[in-house]
Amino acid sequence: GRAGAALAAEPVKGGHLKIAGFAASTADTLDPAKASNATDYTRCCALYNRLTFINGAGLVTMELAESVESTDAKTWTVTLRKGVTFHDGKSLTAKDVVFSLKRHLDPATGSKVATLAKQFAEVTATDDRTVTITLAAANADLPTILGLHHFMIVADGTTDFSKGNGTGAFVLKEFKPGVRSVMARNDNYFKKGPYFDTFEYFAIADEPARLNAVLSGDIHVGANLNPRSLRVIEGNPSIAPFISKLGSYGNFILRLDMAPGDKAGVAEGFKYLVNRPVIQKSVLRGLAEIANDQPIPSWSPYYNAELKQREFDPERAKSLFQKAGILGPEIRVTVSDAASSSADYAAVLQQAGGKIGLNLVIDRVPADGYWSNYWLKEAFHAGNINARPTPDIMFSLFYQSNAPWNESRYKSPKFDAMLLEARGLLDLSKRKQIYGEMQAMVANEAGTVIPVFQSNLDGVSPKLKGLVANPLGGMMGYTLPEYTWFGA
Amino acid sequence: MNSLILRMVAGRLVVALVTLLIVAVVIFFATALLPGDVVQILLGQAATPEAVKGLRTAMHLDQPAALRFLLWLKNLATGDLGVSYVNNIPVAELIGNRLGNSLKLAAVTAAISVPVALTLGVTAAILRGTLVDRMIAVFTIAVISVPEFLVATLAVIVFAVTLGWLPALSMTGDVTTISGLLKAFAMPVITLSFVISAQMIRMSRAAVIETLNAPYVEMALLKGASRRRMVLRHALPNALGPIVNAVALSLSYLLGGVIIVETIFNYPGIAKLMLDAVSTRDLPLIQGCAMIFCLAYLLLITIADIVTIVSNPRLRHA
Amino acid sequence: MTRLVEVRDLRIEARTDAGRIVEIIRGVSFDIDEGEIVALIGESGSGKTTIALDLMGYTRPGCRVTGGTVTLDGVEMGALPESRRATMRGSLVSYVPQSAAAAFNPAHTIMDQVVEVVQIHGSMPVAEARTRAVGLFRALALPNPDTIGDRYPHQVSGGQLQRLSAAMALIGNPKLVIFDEPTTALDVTTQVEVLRAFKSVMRQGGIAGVYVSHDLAVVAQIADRIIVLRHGEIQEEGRTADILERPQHAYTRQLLAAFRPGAAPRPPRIDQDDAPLLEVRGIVAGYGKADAEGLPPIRILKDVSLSLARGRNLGIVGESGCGKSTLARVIAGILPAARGEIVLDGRTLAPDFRQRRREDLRDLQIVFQSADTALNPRQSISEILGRPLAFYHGMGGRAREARVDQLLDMVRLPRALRHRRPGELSGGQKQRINLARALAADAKLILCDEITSALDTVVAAAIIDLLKELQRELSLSYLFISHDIETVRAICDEVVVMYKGAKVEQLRPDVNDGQPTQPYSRLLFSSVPQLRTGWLDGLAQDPELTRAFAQR
Amino acid sequence: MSVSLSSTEAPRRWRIGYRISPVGAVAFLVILAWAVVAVIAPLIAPHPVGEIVDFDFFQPMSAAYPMGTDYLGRDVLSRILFGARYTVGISLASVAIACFCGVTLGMAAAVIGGFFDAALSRFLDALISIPSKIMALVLVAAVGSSMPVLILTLAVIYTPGSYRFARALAVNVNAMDYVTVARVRGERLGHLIRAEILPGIIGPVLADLGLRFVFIVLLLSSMSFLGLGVQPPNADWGALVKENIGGLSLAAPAVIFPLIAIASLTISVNLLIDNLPQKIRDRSAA
Ligand SMILES: Nc1ncnc2c1ncn2[C@@H]1O[C@H](COP(=O)(O)OP(=O)(O)OP(=O)(O)O)[C@@H](O)[C@H]1O
Ligand SMILES: Nc1ncnc2c1ncn2[C@@H]1O[C@H](COP(=O)(O)OP(=O)(O)OP(=O)(O)O)[C@@H](O)[C@H]1O
Ligand SMILES: [Mg+2]
Ligand SMILES: [Mg+2]
Repeated sequence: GRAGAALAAEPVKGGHLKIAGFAASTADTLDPAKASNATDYTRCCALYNRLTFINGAGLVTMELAESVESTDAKTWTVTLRKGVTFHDGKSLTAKDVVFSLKRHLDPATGSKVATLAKQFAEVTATDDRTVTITLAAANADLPTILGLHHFMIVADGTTDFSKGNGTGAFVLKEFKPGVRSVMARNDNYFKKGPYFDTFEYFAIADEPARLNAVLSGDIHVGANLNPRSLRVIEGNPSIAPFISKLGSYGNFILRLDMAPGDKAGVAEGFKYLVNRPVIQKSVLRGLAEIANDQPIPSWSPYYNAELKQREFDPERAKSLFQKAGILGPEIRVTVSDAASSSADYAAVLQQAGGKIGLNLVIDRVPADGYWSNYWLKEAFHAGNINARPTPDIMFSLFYQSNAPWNESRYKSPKFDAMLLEARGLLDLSKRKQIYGEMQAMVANEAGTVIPVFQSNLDGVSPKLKGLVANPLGGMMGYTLPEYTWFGA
Repeated sequence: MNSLILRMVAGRLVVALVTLLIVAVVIFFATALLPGDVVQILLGQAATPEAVKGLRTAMHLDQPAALRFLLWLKNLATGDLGVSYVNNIPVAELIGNRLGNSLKLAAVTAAISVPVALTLGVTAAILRGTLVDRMIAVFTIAVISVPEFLVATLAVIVFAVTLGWLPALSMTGDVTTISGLLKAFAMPVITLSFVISAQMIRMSRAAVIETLNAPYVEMALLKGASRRRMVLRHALPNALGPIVNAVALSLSYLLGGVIIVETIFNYPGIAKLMLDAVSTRDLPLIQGCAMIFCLAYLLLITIADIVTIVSNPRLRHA
Repeated sequence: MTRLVEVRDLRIEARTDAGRIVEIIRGVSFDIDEGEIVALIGESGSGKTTIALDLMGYTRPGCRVTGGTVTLDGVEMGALPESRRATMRGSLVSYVPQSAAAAFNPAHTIMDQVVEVVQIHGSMPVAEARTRAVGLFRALALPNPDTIGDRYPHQVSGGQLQRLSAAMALIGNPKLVIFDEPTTALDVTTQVEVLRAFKSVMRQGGIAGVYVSHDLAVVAQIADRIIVLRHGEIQEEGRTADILERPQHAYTRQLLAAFRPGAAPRPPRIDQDDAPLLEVRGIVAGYGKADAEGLPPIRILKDVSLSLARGRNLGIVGESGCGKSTLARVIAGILPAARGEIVLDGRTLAPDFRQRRREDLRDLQIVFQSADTALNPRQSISEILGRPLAFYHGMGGRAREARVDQLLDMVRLPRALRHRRPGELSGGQKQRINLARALAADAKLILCDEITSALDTVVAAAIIDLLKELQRELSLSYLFISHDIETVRAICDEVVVMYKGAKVEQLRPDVNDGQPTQPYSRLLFSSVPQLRTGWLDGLAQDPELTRAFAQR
Repeated sequence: MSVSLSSTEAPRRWRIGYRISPVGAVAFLVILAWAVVAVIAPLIAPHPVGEIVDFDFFQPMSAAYPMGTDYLGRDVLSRILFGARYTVGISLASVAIACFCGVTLGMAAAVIGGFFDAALSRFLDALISIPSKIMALVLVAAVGSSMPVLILTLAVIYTPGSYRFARALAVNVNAMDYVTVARVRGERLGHLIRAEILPGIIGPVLADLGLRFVFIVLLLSSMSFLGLGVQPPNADWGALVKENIGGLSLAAPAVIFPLIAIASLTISVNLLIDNLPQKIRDRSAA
């Protein structure tokens, strides 16, 4: 409804847009390969373009590419759009694309998607406008993968990214890592828009401050607000909520190769013990969808609706735990502010556990260094996974037996085989069926407890028009500056 | 007397260098002790072992820590603070700008809060035991009992959101007018003043009261001095040592300790820079910031020590 | 003559911290006319300082006026608000405190403090005040009158400080000056000059004075009338000559009788061959950072040697500021000597007390000249006296309490004083506590720096008797620093006369009958005031001598 | 009249041996009350500390939840009662350690002087220059998070400041004649600092202690956010304020009551310090 109304209005040019994200540091970068959070994504989305674009409905559309085609899902031909120029005036060629994609294979780049890029067996420029990508194995999802933020196209040979020279909607004026960036409209942009004259981005790490800055009119978008702020937002005419359903979730991880997760029934027991409605209502204030211990959200075309929703059943958990003999002794769960709300999730779990005699002890560790020191390492700990656009990416990153981030050390040759099979299939219904089965396997066998999918809440100025939620992330998948405008 | 101070300053300079060196070593190895290194943190969830190894080599971090430290020291000797691991910008450049901001904020805060706090503290001492004294005591403690982030947030809610008098943020970069500057500084300065004044108020009160009992203050009374004169001219100079130390300690907070104010008002200062550096394990930047804090601290306490000595002729002529 | 001061039925009481009431002044009435000098004499602790302070509308903390009125220049002080009183203090009535050491602010130069009165009341330009101050310094026989004002209080001697505080009181041209024992730290030659200066300044300005003193001879020279106090009550009042020559009251007679105990000649030395207890050889010492040769830039003691036999006493007399206290500090090791040797009981002592053995420290006790600064204001008297007992003798509990009581008795102080803090005692009481603390150590040698200067004649005589008695029992030795030559001669076997940091001569009773031979000593001895009104005015000193030693 | 008054009053005072000011007594009672609460919290708290009692959040005060509910719908009263353990216990312990070490070392440095003073001062300067965040993180990494570690960390962070201030005060007292008298007596360091110097600086030192207490109460909450501190679901009062800060614009009791708790404790501690019972020296009968 919202989206339709917004689209109906005619965009107006002009204005200075101010956005505050939640994190900024000296690690802020304009190198899309290294981009790691909303701050980097938002800036990169304004400066660069991708070959493909995943729209609000989760469907792949073309951006810099005119087409991305393959017959066997192994060799892909990318044809580039004509008349696209970089900010420095150079026009876009196949060479830029080859450079941009191959960069990820070089460890010195420090790419965040090096694992995904590994499947690019060969990337060559067939001619000025055509690039051929040969994959190591067939993958029907390549168009979607190319729509990921990290695969933005930069100019061939770029080493210094602080200039932000891309093909995007805005041209960089000022960039101070950890402080702010200012950009101006790219008048040579190949698409319609953008509408704002200038756009400024910085971060306010403190959530109440971010909210207050929108309320006071100092900024137009406060990204990533706490669901609890909804109560303030709803009663206030100077701010509007902008909610995006994402597939991201916070989870509990029981390593299946360590006590207590190595005992049969323990992981399952925790899946029964976690009170999903309480987490949904109390911790996330309704900005969440109940999940079923598997990572594919209900709005994905591949979602398995037949899989029975697991209910809160402490008695069942108790009998499972009794069988495993873990009632009584201390069980530690490691949480951190790095995995957002994980301490609150754990508190809910602890409370339910206390009633059945489970002695759960919460161990809150520093957010600083959590991902490198605790995540994946502790026997029982919290994680936080961002949405991935395809089940294939999700499963290969987190559940494949040899996946680098196989959180619970789930090992199933059958699962691995199904993953490979589905990857190469261009037939949607067949893939859906296999992925559906895999969702059931993860839900029942893996050591990850996924209580809910979290939605993202941005607070925006009511002046802001043209907002459409995007499954890739808040702020329209971080492309808000390009597609919105100030209404009357 | 001048020669004594000169000698002392010179001595302190040498000692300060040694202190700086100790701090550098300690911080370097403390950072090394911290779990995770810059590469792991940069890669975040993407930190697979081979990715880590590759990037480490690319960033020349595979050299032994001690060697890197020595290299850093060598560069420091030539005034070069090194280059940030994280974004390859020279540390001096990263710090320079933000240090300026921090110093500006600190200077304004100090200029306002030191006189106010000392006046309040001395007033409380003069009126010891009266209602005013008690009110000042309760008020100061109540004020610092409110956590800084709450004061700041409350100020924003009241002055920016509800009343709309002041901007919620203090990005001074685009501010050109004086009134704009005043507005931008108002809330951070007030918040910080709240935080640092209490110590100065309480300490100056206590120190002055301690000297008010001295017989020479009684003698001043017998010379016909007003209460004001007794306190300001007779008690205060003898309480100066502890007071300047309290002031120095309070002010030292203004560089490294203002992280909350910087975060809430989005003020680009050096405290946040340091915190960033720690969380990204950006060693050159950590060291650079730590040196600055240490230097500022040493400067403040050296001034305090000199004042202590100068204000006490017995020490001065010792 | 008009009446300047009128005191009627003044009553002041103090409250101990337990709320117990101690009556200090019990209904005192007297008058002072303009230009008249009235002396307050009496027992130490009788309330002289309290009355003097009340004339300025001030009572010490813990004390309060419970009755009576004080009228000064026609206004009743008690009825005035504090601010009005402040305008009178310093301009109309000024005060020379009993303890000059405590009255100076350590943080300011002396000159700044002397001219402060004038600054506060704006009664004359500061520059003029400075010139006047220098004039007063000169009149008060201070050395380097032009520059002494630039020093800080801790850089001058006790007697110098006392004169400086008198200058501070006189500079504002008040109508009434209250002198609270203003010459206790002065040698007699200086005292003569200072008294003369007082008299001339006061006569010129028609200034009235209250002169608190226990030195009857001095009082005889300066006062028009005398009021005798005891236990907070006036015992007798009358013209100076009348009181001194025809005392009516028994207590007055007692005071007069105790004045100048006859110099009972000490029994001749029996233990002639005994090794000396203390030997000091070739001491050079001073203040400031030592130079390359280890010599201080401000040299105070120049090659001083002396020796003292066991069970004997050595007196040291000499001009104020000549280095007597410095010598005591050097012997005690507080100010390490740059050159020279100190031998105690056959052992050479380290110059710095920190390197001395604990027994040596116990054997050699020093009584500081200024009791005010030497007593910790935060400790009660029983703590102050109890500590050496516990420290040196491991005494505890009841034994220590009993010994503290004994010590208080010995120095003629009531036992109830033990709970008080130094701030709640009178000047003479503090001085006696200071002495009692040294006695508590059971030392072999006590360096007594002006231990009776704040005591009335009766108590002073009692203290001297006590010292003698202790000496007889314990074969103690004393190094007796005093400006009171008569007292020194009364108890000392030998007297050393010092001048400008050097020993002028050593007087021995068996040589020349103990009479001085050196010119300076003769001048000193002839300056001892006599208990006779008009002695000062008629004193004709050898002009040649005075000139020779006036360049201080 | 006044005579009879003083004679009835006096013996009672002597029995205690201390004069107590009413303000000090009230302050003491408040502290005592909180200490008692800290001990018996489990007995009097209406709900377990982590229990989500209501799906709604930031509830206003009501009969069921006298201080409303917090951001998760937990009972604020119960959380404050349990939080007393951490805030009162840890803060008092660490401030005591910090001030004891700081003041003792400060006086010792002033009395001993020379190289000891210089070396100690520089060492503590260096210590204070290490950002507390690094210090806390290293400690968690090295020895893990536990109450003793937390207390020691807080103490270490505040010792140098305490030292500086005490030293500055002690240096002045140390120049007094009565200290010289004690030294010449041969007194050891312990007596010099305890009996001669400390009484002369105790006023400002206690004032400093009171302030440091406040700072520590607040710093404690930051420590838990660094992972070195009170573990959820428990929280100290500062952390309660912090986690409920979102309720500030709703004027939620969840942020106001912990604040009142902090203020009541910190103000009481400081008022008690300003109005400490005075030992009565004069025990003699009138
Ligand atoms: N705060 C107090 N509490 C109790 N008694 C006090 C207090 N202050 C002074 N006194 C007592 O009051 C009496 C008078 O003291 P004052 O100083 O007037 O004596 P003084 O005549 O000047 O003696 P001195 O010649 O020794 O200086 C003394 O006995 C003293 O102990
Ligand atoms: N700390 C110091 N620095 C410099 N000069 C000093 C210092 N202390 C004392 N003097 C000077 O040393 C000289 C001797 O002082 P000392 O105290 O020994 O005199 P004194 O003989 O005891 O005199 P009085 O009888 O007045 O007490 C004086 O001229 C004094 O001004
Ligand atoms: Mg007196
Ligand atoms: Mg002397």
